[in-house]
Amino acid sequence: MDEQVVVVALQEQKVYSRPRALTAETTNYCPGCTHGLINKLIAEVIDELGIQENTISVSPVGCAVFFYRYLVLDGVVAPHGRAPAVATGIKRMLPDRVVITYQGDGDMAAIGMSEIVWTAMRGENITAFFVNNANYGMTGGQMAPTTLAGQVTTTSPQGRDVETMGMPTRMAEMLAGLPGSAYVARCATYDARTIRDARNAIRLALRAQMAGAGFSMVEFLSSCPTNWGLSPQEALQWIKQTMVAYYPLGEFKVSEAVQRLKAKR
Amino acid sequence: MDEQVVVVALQEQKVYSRPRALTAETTNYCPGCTHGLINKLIAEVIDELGIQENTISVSPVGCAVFFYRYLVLDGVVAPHGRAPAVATGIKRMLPDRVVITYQGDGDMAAIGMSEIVWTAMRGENITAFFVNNANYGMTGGQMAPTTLAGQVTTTSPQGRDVETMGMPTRMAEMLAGLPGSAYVARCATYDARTIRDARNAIRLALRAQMAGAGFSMVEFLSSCPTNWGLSPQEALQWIKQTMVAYYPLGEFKVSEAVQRLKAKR
Amino acid sequence: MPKGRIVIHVEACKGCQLCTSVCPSGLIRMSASFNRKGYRPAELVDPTGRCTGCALCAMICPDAAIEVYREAKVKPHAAPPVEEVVVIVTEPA
Amino acid sequence: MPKGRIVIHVEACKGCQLCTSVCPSGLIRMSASFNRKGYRPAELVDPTGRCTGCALCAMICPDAAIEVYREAKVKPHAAPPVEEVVVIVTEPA
Amino acid sequence: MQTSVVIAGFGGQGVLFAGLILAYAAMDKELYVTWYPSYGPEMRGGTASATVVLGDEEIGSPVVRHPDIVIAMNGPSFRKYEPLVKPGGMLFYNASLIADAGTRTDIRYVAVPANAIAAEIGDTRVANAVMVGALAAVTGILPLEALVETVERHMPPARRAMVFPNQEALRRGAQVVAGLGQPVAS
Amino acid sequence: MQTSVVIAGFGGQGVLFAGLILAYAAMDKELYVTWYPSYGPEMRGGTASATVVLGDEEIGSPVVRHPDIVIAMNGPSFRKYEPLVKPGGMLFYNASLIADAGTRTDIRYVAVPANAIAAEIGDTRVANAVMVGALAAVTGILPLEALVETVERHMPPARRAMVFPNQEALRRGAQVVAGLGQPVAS
Amino acid sequence: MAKELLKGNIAIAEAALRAGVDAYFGYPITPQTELLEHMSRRMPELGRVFLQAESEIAAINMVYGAACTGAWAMTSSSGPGISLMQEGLSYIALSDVPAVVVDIMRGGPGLGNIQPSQADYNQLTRGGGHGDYRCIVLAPATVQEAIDLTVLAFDLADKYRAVAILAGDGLIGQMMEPAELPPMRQRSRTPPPWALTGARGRPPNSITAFSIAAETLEAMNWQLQAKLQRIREREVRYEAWLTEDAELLVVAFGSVGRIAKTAVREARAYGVRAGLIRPITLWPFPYAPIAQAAARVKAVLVVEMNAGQMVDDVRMAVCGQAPVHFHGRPGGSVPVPEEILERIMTLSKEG
Amino acid sequence: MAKELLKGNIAIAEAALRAGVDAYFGYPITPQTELLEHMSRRMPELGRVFLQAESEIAAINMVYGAACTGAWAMTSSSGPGISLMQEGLSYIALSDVPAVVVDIMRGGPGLGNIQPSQADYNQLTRGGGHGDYRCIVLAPATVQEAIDLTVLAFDLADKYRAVAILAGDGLIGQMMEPAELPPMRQRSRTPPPWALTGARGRPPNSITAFSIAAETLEAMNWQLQAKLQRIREREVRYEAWLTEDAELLVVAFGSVGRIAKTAVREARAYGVRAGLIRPITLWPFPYAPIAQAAARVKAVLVVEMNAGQMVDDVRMAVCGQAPVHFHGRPGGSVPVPEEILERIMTLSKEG
Ligand SMILES: Cc1ncc(C[n+]2csc(CCOP(=O)(O)OP(=O)(O)O)c2C)c(N)n1
Ligand SMILES: Cc1ncc(C[n+]2csc(CCOP(=O)(O)OP(=O)(O)O)c2C)c(N)n1
Ligand code: SF4
Ligand code: SF4
Ligand code: SF4
Ligand code: SF4
Ligand code: SF4
Ligand code: SF4
Ligand SMILES: [Mg+2]
Ligand SMILES: [Mg+2]
Repeated sequence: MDEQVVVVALQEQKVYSRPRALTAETTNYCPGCTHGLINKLIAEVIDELGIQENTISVSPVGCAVFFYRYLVLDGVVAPHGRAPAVATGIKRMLPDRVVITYQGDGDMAAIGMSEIVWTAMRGENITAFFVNNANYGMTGGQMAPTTLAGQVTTTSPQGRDVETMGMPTRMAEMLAGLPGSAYVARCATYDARTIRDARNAIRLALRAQMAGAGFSMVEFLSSCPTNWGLSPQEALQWIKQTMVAYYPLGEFKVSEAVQRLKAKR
Repeated sequence: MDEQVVVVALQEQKVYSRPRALTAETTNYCPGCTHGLINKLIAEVIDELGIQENTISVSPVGCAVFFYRYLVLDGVVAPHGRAPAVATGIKRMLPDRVVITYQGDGDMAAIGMSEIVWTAMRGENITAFFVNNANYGMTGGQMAPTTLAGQVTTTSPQGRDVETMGMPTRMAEMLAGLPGSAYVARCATYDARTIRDARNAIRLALRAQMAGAGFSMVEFLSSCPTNWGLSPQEALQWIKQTMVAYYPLGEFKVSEAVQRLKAKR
Repeated sequence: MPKGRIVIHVEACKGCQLCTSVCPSGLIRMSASFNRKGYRPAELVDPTGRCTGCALCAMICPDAAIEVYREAKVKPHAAPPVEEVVVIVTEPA
Repeated sequence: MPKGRIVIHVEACKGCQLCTSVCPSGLIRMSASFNRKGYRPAELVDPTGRCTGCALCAMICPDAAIEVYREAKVKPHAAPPVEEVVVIVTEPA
Repeated sequence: MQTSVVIAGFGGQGVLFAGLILAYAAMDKELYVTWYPSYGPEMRGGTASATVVLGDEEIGSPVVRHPDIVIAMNGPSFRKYEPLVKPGGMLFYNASLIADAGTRTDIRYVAVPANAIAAEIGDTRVANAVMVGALAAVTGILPLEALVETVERHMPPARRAMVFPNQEALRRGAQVVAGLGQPVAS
Repeated sequence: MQTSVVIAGFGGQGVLFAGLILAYAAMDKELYVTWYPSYGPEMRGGTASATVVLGDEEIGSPVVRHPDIVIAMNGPSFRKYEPLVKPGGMLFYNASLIADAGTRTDIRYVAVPANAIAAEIGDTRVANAVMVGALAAVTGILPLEALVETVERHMPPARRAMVFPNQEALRRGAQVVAGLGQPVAS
Repeated sequence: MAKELLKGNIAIAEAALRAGVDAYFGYPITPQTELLEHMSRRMPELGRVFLQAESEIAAINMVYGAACTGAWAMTSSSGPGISLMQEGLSYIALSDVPAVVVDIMRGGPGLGNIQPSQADYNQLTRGGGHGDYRCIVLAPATVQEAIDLTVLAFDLADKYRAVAILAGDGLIGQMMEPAELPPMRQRSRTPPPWALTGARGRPPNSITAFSIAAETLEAMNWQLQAKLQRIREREVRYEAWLTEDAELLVVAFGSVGRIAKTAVREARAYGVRAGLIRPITLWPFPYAPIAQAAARVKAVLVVEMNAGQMVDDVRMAVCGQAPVHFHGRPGGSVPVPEEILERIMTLSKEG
Repeated sequence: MAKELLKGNIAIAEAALRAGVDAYFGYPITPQTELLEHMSRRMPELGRVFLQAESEIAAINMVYGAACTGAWAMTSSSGPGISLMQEGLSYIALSDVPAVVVDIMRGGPGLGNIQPSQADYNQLTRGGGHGDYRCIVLAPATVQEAIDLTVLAFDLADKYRAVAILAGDGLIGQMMEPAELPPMRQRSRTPPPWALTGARGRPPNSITAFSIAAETLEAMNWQLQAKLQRIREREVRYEAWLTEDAELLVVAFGSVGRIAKTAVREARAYGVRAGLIRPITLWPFPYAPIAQAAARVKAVLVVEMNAGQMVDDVRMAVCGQAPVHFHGRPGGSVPVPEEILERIMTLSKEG
């Protein structure tokens, strides 16, 4: 080692800070809700890819309705469930911008089913971030499409009865099955490894869009400590132990074009 | 042979007549349109199963809007695409009745995507008949979700461009992939064999419903001579030679319960 | 070969010609005159009694305009299997 | 072991305790006092300098309330691989 | 002065196109004109009609309850419109398909064997133009030559092959009513 | 006569429940009463308030701009509602969390160390009931014993364990203001 | 039955149960969600049908289907969801089947917010969907009235085979008040003769909002109009208070009606002879009573929790007999008695 | 340019192209489908955006998205589809982005039929969606006017950042008439400063129909109302014909306006001094001109192709100065000059 390196070794380096693409505003999310974490991860990747000035967001109706205020992006709030249609309108006008939607499970999988299926089906070149917290968070914890079998919510007081309500919806699998989707993955954020994987999935989804590969979607198993009646840590454990069993993590669709991107890194 | 048999052998027997469940009314379908044939097949199976007085129909908005007048059934016309929701409302009130919807490809796969997916997802115990004629017939031949790649319609004058409109929708495959569906098949009616298969699929779908097995759906590749600009025979040939290549015939989902039914006959 | 006969309901027919295209013996042709809806209905032309009552024409008719009759040895409970030909021995509603 | 240090933005913290649960050395605890929003913010209690700057706490913080500093041999262009720890060497917006 | 014409028949009989010939010719003559289609409940092949109103002043209603002139291409249209023709008006009918006899005394009937003439020309699809030719000759609301020119001028490129048969049909329609003699004045 | 009370604080401080104690007690006393909640923009944990209006005649508005009485459970609520209290009204505040000093001379301030008292009872969640007890004792709009009974009568089965701590909190709240002496009459 | 402290939303749900609702289909939306939640527990308890739909569009169409079987079916929502139901409502209106819809109005337009509002007035009373139709619209001012009008909504929907809408605002849905619920009604569940139940031993029934020919669709429309006319003639409901000697007439509905009452009372205390008409049926609108009251006053003040919607109906009723003034608060703000009083006092000085 | 024989739907589509529309999103529905079809061919030819949406809901939300980028976006439909767009329209209205919607009205309610109608009047002029908003509504009576008003719709939508609706009826959409198209406009495509284009070198823009706090949403609403008031003051358009000396005033819009003209002309021939006001802007409605004309007449006759909707606006305008009569044909029937003339003659005898 030469002298110069030793000197430098004493320097303190900032290794983690608030991403630039995140505004200074405190979010309205409840304490420990991973909505915030997912917002942050998206901001980090936007910083990393240097696309903050080139990206337009479409916020949902749901706990993330303020997404447009949390990210330093041009943005619009779509009617409940219609974010993919609004995003389509934007992207068709501005094909060289990155267009992202951020949607809850009620928003995307219930009222917005048609719009997301059609956006995937047409292979619209946008990226949808899908936050699956197994209930309608914002309205106070009603049963969502993704509510697990037997899970108690304010509208399934006896637990979700799959006889009358069907099995929970696996959006990643469903959208992966459509010809227009290029990249579909399901992630979680309950520990360092899953957070890293989530960030990688976000990155790949956005790179897919930037490469014009078609529709990309990243599903996140997300916590809702408030409506689940759990502490934030317990909520993460519940995701890990209970949700993942029904909603396996991983990549469900990697089109050839995306495969090539992935190889390139 | 004894004498008696010889005598009887001279008797003329009626081996094919208009099904009882079909009204005397002349349909509004164009000459040679297989909508009529499919209506007839459904009526035949209803006769056969003896369920005419126990069945309620939900008609679509499309060329088949008068379905309720062609079959001797209690019936209602649903708003465009919403037949599955209307049928759900009926079936939840009258679980012991047979409830059927009859929908075109625009009706079910475009505007009604959310309702059909959700009805399948919940495993509503109804039967959906899906008439795929690769265009919006009633409104004069616009591109439908099912329009084939490159197919010219009044709104795809250069042929369907899959780059901007995505690949044609395969509803049978998609609905078969959902947990709540019990029986899903795709049929055609271009010759005696496919007609017989179609009738069998209709029968099995209705028997599945009668047995409470869950959601059943039969897709028909159907002709639209008028908007395709073909003669009725040419239209059947086009189905056989062109449509079937993209829309394979067969059963896409036979749940265990239906498998058992099938074995029973 | 069994002997058969078909009856075409002139006013129900839309002249689509699907029946003519499927008759194995080419026994159906289109009439020269119009029905009330303005279509030329199909008609059976079977002077030599070649119709077998196979019902292919009736099966494909989208307008349920054709009835088929067949001379047959009537064994009680021996209707043709439903999977092959629909046997619905009633009058139209 | 590298030496590290974290800064918690008191007003951004919602007291969710996720950071306390992930710190391998248990160096974070909740403050006794409230911030302006009424939460008890997290605070670093590291009298013996055991923080390694591993950034696990910051990674999991849903409110981006934690910044992490680490003493390191600075080789030019040798930032830790992004796949492992996000290195975004800028100030918050 | 305004004249209203309804052309009615089966969907396949080209009644909308027959109306268009009149409408284009009127426009080319710088008259006011409106053309309005209507379809029956059938998807295709049912009944259809076109209403054309033309004249030398701004046109109010493009639909009329009692048309001045009706062209009936088939039996159902004849029966539907016969009672609706305005007293003093005219009913042109396709005698090739319509056997009915007229029952009103306050309108004029003009029988034109349009299908037969069209068949002679070699294309039954131009029976509609035969009727229009007859109408022009009898009523004089538009000169025959204007109609003939209009067909040439406005036929879309894809259907250029139909120009001549249509022109021929217009002329033959005019001839045949001339042959039949002028209808009685009412 | 009608009295309006606003109880405001962080979402977790039980302000809606505190309002319910008042509302139920008023109902049990056969008074007219309305209870109306309001939430801040946060999903949870933000600010919340309950407005209770009670009296012996039909109640018009269940919302008020200038309440007679305010219970402020935290600093932001104190600052938001201090200027809104009706002249001559009262502001009860949770002195455990609020250091601010009152600035108005036309209203009465009553400081109650609610969190501290609740902690003594063994459950900081009943700080809300401490404030309600204080309010009852000072204003007399409802007798303390009515509130105590109400808690017993209307606590939902799942939360029966909270009956006693709440009753205790009501009593201690009443005591502590008695200890502080009657507030000055305005 | 004794009075209970009831939240408006819960009271409405429970009243619907007791009136005899057979089926509930709905989707969450603030400030109405407690209604859905209450139903999710109570309907299965009673062996009736509850289904959380995937959207408001599905919900209204499930209501349509259920209603076709002769059942009493209902849904509930708020502004954005009600907008999505307009196509379905238009179908139901021409189909002659009964249905009950609850709208707990919130701040709009668009996503707006979740605060109380009355800004769906036009949408509800004018038939926000396409075509010529109206729905019966009932606006409660108290939790007790919300209960009573819920029961009435079912009875009217059933009687006229029409859509009856309970137009609550966020205040009514979210507030609690002592109120008395009716006893559980024992309703005959024999399907009416027009219902779809399977054509057993009778010719098939069909239900449509459709007729291809202009003449027949016109006839259906005139039939519908005749029914609406009967409703106009028979079902107008309103509260008039201190109007006999009033020199200033206040018109307000729903929760603003009760808020205005306080202002009117206070105005009287200041010596201003104010009076109040509170329309209870927003459709059919009480044109005649307002016209009569207006004949005697110097001015009319319309107060709404919106930017001015019912005021058009009042103008039509008053028909130039007195100036019509408007005071409104859109976007989720609630007009309080103080500001209404202020307007009354200013107007009384002007007059 | 010379006159061409143009079908209303095609004329509107082509006029939109020439006015400078950047994007079209739509879904088939009779009697408007030719408009969509024309766009499917012409937009790609011009390098602009055409997308057949999967539904009207998707279409209006695609319009919303495209409009957010500063583009001129449009959709077209008929009754049922317009009903489905109500939520989206309500969002757009509060978002301050421009959009153009064409409604070629057909018989309703429900599925109704495909014959001409004017029964969406209330839905279009009252904001069929939730919340306090209005759209600019323009009603052409001829194919030429359909062209001119289409261009105007874009200009007004752009000027006020509002929704402008072209309210055609099935007659206008389906009929052909000689008309002249404007030349292709060369429009600047620089996005306006509020547009979403990526926050390059400026703080982010956001577009919402949303504000959680009542105060801020109220402020947004008052801003919207102020804009609507400006439109009311500046953009009223109507045609008055023979009203100067009229003793009987006919009010009718769109195609019925022209039909009524024939009746008025004929009435004059019979010596009855009839006159016509034809509102061109249905919103803002020409209250003042109607009020003025009504001051001089013995009776007012409103004729509509529905069961009576605009008649309420006319009543408000006339405000008791003369009796207001109504003649209407709902469900797809077209009122012909003969029947209007008959009403005029009867009224003139009565008066
Ligand atoms: C048309 C319409 N229906 C319903 C609502 C009410 N609403 C607001 S947020 C929401 C659900 C949000 O749940 P989800 O999408 O899962 O998001 P989360 O809050 O759980 O993140 C609903 C139903 C609405 N705003 N608009
Ligand atoms: C909400 C709504 N949108 C559009 C229409 C117009 N419309 C009537 S039928 C139809 C399409 C029918 O196509 P399809 O479902 O494929 O049935 P087909 O006629 O081909 O059998 C459409 C779009 C409508 N009636 N309602
Ligand atoms: S309600 Fe649930 S999802 Fe919404 S912010 Fe709170 S914890 Fe997160
Ligand atoms: S338009 Fe096509 S689908 Fe419709 S009836 Fe005619 S041939 Fe059949
Ligand atoms: S029954 Fe068979 S043989 Fe006879 S006419 Fe029909 S197809 Fe021909
Ligand atoms: S198949 Fe039927 S409708 Fe077609 S021509 Fe033959 S008989 Fe007539
Ligand atoms: S950086 Fe690592 S060691 Fe330091 S406080 Fe955070 S988690 Fe603990
Ligand atoms: S994880 Fe963040 S918000 Fe949660 S306690 Fe730690 S610093 Fe505070
Ligand atoms: Mg959710
Ligand atoms: Mg189709």
